[in-house]
Amino acid sequence: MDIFEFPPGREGYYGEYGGVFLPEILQSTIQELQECFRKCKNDEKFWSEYIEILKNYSGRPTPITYLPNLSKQLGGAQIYVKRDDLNHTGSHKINNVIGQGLLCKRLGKNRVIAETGAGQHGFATATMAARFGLDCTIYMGEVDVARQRPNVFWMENLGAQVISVTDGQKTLKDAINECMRDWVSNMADTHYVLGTACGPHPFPEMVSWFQSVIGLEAREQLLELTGSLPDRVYACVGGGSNAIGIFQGFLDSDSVELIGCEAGGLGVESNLHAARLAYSDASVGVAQGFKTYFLQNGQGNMLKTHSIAAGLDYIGINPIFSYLWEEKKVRFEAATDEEVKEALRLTMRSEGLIPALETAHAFVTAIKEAPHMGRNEIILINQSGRGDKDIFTIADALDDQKWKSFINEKSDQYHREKY
Amino acid sequence: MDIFEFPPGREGYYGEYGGVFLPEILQSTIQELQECFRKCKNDEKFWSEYIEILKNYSGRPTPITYLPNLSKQLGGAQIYVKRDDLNHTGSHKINNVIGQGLLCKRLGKNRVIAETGAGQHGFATATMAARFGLDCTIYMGEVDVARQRPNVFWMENLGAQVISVTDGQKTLKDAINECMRDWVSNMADTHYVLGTACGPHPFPEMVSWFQSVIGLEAREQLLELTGSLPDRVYACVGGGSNAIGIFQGFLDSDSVELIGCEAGGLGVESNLHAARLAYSDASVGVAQGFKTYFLQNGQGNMLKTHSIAAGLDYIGINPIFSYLWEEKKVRFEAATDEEVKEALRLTMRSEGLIPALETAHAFVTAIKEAPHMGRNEIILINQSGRGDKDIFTIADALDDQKWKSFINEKSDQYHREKY
Amino acid sequence: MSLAEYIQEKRKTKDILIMAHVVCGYPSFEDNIRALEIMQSAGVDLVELQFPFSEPSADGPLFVQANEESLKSGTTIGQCFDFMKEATTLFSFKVLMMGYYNTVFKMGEEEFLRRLVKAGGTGFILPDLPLEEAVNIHSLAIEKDLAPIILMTPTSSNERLAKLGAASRGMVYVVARKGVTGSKTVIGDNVLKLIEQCRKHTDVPIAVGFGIGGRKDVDALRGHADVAIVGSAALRAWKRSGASGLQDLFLSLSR
Amino acid sequence: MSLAEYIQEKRKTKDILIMAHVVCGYPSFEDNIRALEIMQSAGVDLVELQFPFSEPSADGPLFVQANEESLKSGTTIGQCFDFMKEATTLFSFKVLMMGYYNTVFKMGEEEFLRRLVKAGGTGFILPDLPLEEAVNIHSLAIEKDLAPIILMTPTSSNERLAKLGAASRGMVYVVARKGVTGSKTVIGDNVLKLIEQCRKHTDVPIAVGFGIGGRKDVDALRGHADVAIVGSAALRAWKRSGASGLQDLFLSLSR
Ligand SMILES: Cc1ncc(COP(=O)(O)O)c(C=O)c1O
Ligand SMILES: Cc1ncc(COP(=O)(O)O)c(C=O)c1O
Repeated sequence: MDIFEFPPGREGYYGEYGGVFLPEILQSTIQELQECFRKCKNDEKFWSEYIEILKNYSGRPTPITYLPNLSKQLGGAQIYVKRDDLNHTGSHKINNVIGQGLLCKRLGKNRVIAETGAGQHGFATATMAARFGLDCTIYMGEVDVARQRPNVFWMENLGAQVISVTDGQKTLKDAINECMRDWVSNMADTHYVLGTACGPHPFPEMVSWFQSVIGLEAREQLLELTGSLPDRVYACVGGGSNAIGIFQGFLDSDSVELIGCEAGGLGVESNLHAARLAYSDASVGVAQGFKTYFLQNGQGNMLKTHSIAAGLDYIGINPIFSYLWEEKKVRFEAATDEEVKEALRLTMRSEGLIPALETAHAFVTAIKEAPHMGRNEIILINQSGRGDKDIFTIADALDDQKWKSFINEKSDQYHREKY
Repeated sequence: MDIFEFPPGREGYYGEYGGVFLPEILQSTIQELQECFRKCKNDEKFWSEYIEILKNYSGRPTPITYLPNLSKQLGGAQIYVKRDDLNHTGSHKINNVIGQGLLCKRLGKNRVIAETGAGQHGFATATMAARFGLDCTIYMGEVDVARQRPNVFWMENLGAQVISVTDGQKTLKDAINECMRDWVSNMADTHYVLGTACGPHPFPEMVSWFQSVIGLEAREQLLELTGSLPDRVYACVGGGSNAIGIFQGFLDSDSVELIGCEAGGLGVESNLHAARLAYSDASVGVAQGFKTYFLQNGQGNMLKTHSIAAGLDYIGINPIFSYLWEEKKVRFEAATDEEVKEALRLTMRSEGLIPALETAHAFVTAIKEAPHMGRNEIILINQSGRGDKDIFTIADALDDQKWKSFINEKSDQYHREKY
Repeated sequence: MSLAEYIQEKRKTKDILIMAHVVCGYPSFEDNIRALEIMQSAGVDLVELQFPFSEPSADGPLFVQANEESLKSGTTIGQCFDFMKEATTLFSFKVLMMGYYNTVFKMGEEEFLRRLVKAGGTGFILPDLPLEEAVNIHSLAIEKDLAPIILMTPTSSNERLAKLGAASRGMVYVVARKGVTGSKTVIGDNVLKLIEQCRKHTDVPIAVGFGIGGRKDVDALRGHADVAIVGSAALRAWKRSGASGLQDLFLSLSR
Repeated sequence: MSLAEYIQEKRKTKDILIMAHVVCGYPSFEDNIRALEIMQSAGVDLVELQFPFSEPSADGPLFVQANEESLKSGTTIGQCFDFMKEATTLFSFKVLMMGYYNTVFKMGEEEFLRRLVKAGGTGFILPDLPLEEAVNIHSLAIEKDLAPIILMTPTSSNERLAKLGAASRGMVYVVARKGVTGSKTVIGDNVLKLIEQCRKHTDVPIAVGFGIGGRKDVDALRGHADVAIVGSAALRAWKRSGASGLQDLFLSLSR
């Protein structure tokens, strides 16, 4: 099944989802982008240049790690982890960003803008911009700036301008709105590096294409390591880029079950979560340039979302997933903040891995299901990022007293310096 | 030249340097270790198991990245960087630690101890211990605990016990003393995972052997990328493990100049640095189990050292380097704290790389020398670690006001929570 | 009387019409009514009523805030339609709905248009609904004699303008410049050239908006455009000096 | 009289000798003298004077702190030798140098031994200098009739004990347990067995140290060892109750 073979007149649509819903002023820009992307996708040299940079700059292919201790402890399926946390800048976000950077050069533009939630995409974009010699502006919700300051610090030191967005919920979706506002003004020299498989066509297809490198590698590596395909593949789903990335290695194989793990936040009836498909609060809508399931009220206004993981805290979902979910090709589950902390603890202690809070959502679901699977079954989890960046959030979540004292002392030191 | 082919009766000596200077109580332990190590070194299966784990767990081989922008800007040699920062846990320290973990299992011991300065080695050891199912205690100077709290946080969450050492200067050397004290009590079930190529034989040889993976990879990769060997190889030198690691790829090639970059701290006559060979303040001595150049006074007591990089802030140096320096096989230079900050800024902005503060010392020296080299000459820098972990130190060094406000706000939040 | 006819009729006595903009429920529906009274008495010819949306990504900061505040105070689509009904009953200017497509999509296009007709609306402006996605709602609108306003922009190619022109009904909204609503536009040769270019591709009246700030801009458009759209400038005047500021602005335009 | 002879001589009248420990310059040289006076009057037979070193990695917290404080107050090796000279002049017990090898290495082995002789020292204990590295200094020492004290430990194999025994001169220091100085050792069967084992490999007298806390321990060693070494216990007593505490401790041992 090639989800990117659109029927005539339905380019950019996955079933009912996707499309382009943008102001007329961007029509020529998005068309230029679609054409450029189409050319790149049909140009083998583009892909090989892309892979070459990922290899020499970002350290791809990332390995697959078998988790003997956790597998044994859970007593069911054998657990394998695809290590995209080992990428340069610490997450899968760099894949997409390098790809769009190359594309930006083909477009002849010298400036990039990007939204960021967790900060990972902004960090990756700022890195790529430094490397490719592009001007760079990053939009980030004020709430996220506060919870992801280390990433902001690095973005700025990499030469990017970080703009704190104070509209709306002051999180990812509002940063996307600000990007749109910048883009409609500066499209002549500016490429919008959207960070996930959302937004207007060709973004979902383009981001998926770049992220497919994860799945292509993983399929081959797992076959080499185990001689077989996984029985289940788990990935966390914010916008849905790392998940579609790894899933593309297995979409053709009916024996492989694909599970997208969303942010359950405070739980199923809390109204404070970001589970679009796993819970039943979302409905189909059109916003931020595309049609998909959104967490919105009956009037079409977006709901407040919440997750311990800034990178999953988004109202909409990859339109491809809305389709694949309806087609029953992908199952969706949610993990709550509490479950995430538990899974993180377990993974750190048993295997020496520190998944990002986003990633830990995939671990939660895998850990729940592994014991009910056979010893000869295989689970593959996509470790989309590393947890280092989350130290403030994790320390807060775990209520770590030593960390708090440290921060208090640091603050005292700064106060003393002032006088 | 095989530096590890010892003349009869001189095992563990490199010229006059090295040896074993330990309390009698450890004699049998160190001998057991020497024998076990010798067996491992002669066992091809051990090495291939080691490489296999590095590959599947840590993401080796790490790539070599060409720096087009910096090379062009400096107008001289072509600069390449070996990316050990892409390792799991973010530095070359994991190589040694995985190796010693395997060895520990062969020794049949179920507990590891380690000293740590920057926290990287402790982080790596705690990670390995979690993965290998070993008990783990990390000793860390109180001063380093304060400046590297994020690493402490992760070590503890990985299940290690971190003990803050309040003796002496409260830095790396004091942590080593504490490890020795633990080891003389618990050697029966405890392996001391020394973090650098220092200490009594077989540690310098053993750590060098494990770290040689860097040089072996780098030589092959650079030949593949450029068709030739580098003209100069730069590596920072704390204890001297990453440097001896990469240098081993080129020791046999007389055309390759090897440059060790030490911590110049506040400068050459400041008495606040950790340059053992680049400056002339050090002399030969015997401490912490081995003979080498130490920063010590005329009475043989160790001097206060200083570096912006906790991981370079050590009194002694790899005994192999004392020898190779006298033999003029390795040149030593120092980089000051100020130069390090400048190089860090430049590297971030021009190439999107964030070297650790330790690593940045190697960049300083390379950046100084590159412009005086020909365009067809090749420089290889070992990026031993990534700078993420250094956010508190770097933010302080750059006097970042936004960071300070963030910490102050965070502290206010913690104070409010209390009441 | 259709929108095009209304504009053409008015243009016989006025060399340029004025279209004003109001965000429903901001600061409150009472203030909205007060604003409309001022507009009516200052001779405003058309008013677009913006239905607030949580993601107004084509709007600048002033309208973003207005959308947000209105929603925060509980404004519903029902209230917006009720308010439109009131406005079309009380005043003589024509009223257009302006908003984002999701508001329409969630309600259903048919239902939306039915209610728009019932509220006395003349047409609608949905800036994030491109032509390709508008086929259905446009044909439904035309059946109901509603004007589905099409936007032409400085980045539209001739080929695109031809397409847009062919689909245009009632009035064309010419976006004077790139960017979002709110910041100032200098009405210079490039704007006039853009209008000229758009004229080649459509027969319906042309309204020009985005950054029209006052009398000078309206004068510059006179003889080129049929309608000058005064959006953020009005909101800015209201925020700065309340009803009297708004009155001054609109009186200055018709003076 | 050599160290071995001294011990053998004394052993004729005493079933166990006592060796005490002092860190030079801690808390001060005046206090050191005061301590030595107490030891002398309590009948202590041997004293090891520790030359402070910055990296006392074989010592426990109490001695670590003492080394640190002493150095901080400016203690030099010259002062330590001067103090040793004073002690050997004033008192009748034998004095050994105890310290880390770097102190010796930096000075040069020959020079170190020359000064040790000059200061009246009887021998030296260098816990971080293993036999293999001690060949030169041992032969130099023997020439000068100084005792290069060798340590035997619970982890030493029979083979190793044989080697150590063959090289032993003056006295052997049996380390009663693993670990560093300072914490308590229970003198049980394993310690006595260790002593017995060591005896098989050497003819020189045997001193036992590490964690000897008081009268009970000394009693337990009586009949097995020639010398009981009281190190940290003395320092602890001093720190707790000063000169009188020290006096109580040593009097209790000889009572
Ligand atoms: C580590 C990590 N994983 C996952 C995500 C979620 O994004 P997506 O669903 O596009 O992979 C993020 C977003 O920031 C992230 O940082
Ligand atoms: C990133 C990094 N580089 C270098 C060093 C210095 O150690 P070595 O000289 O053993 O490589 C450290 C020590 O902590 C480190 O963390």
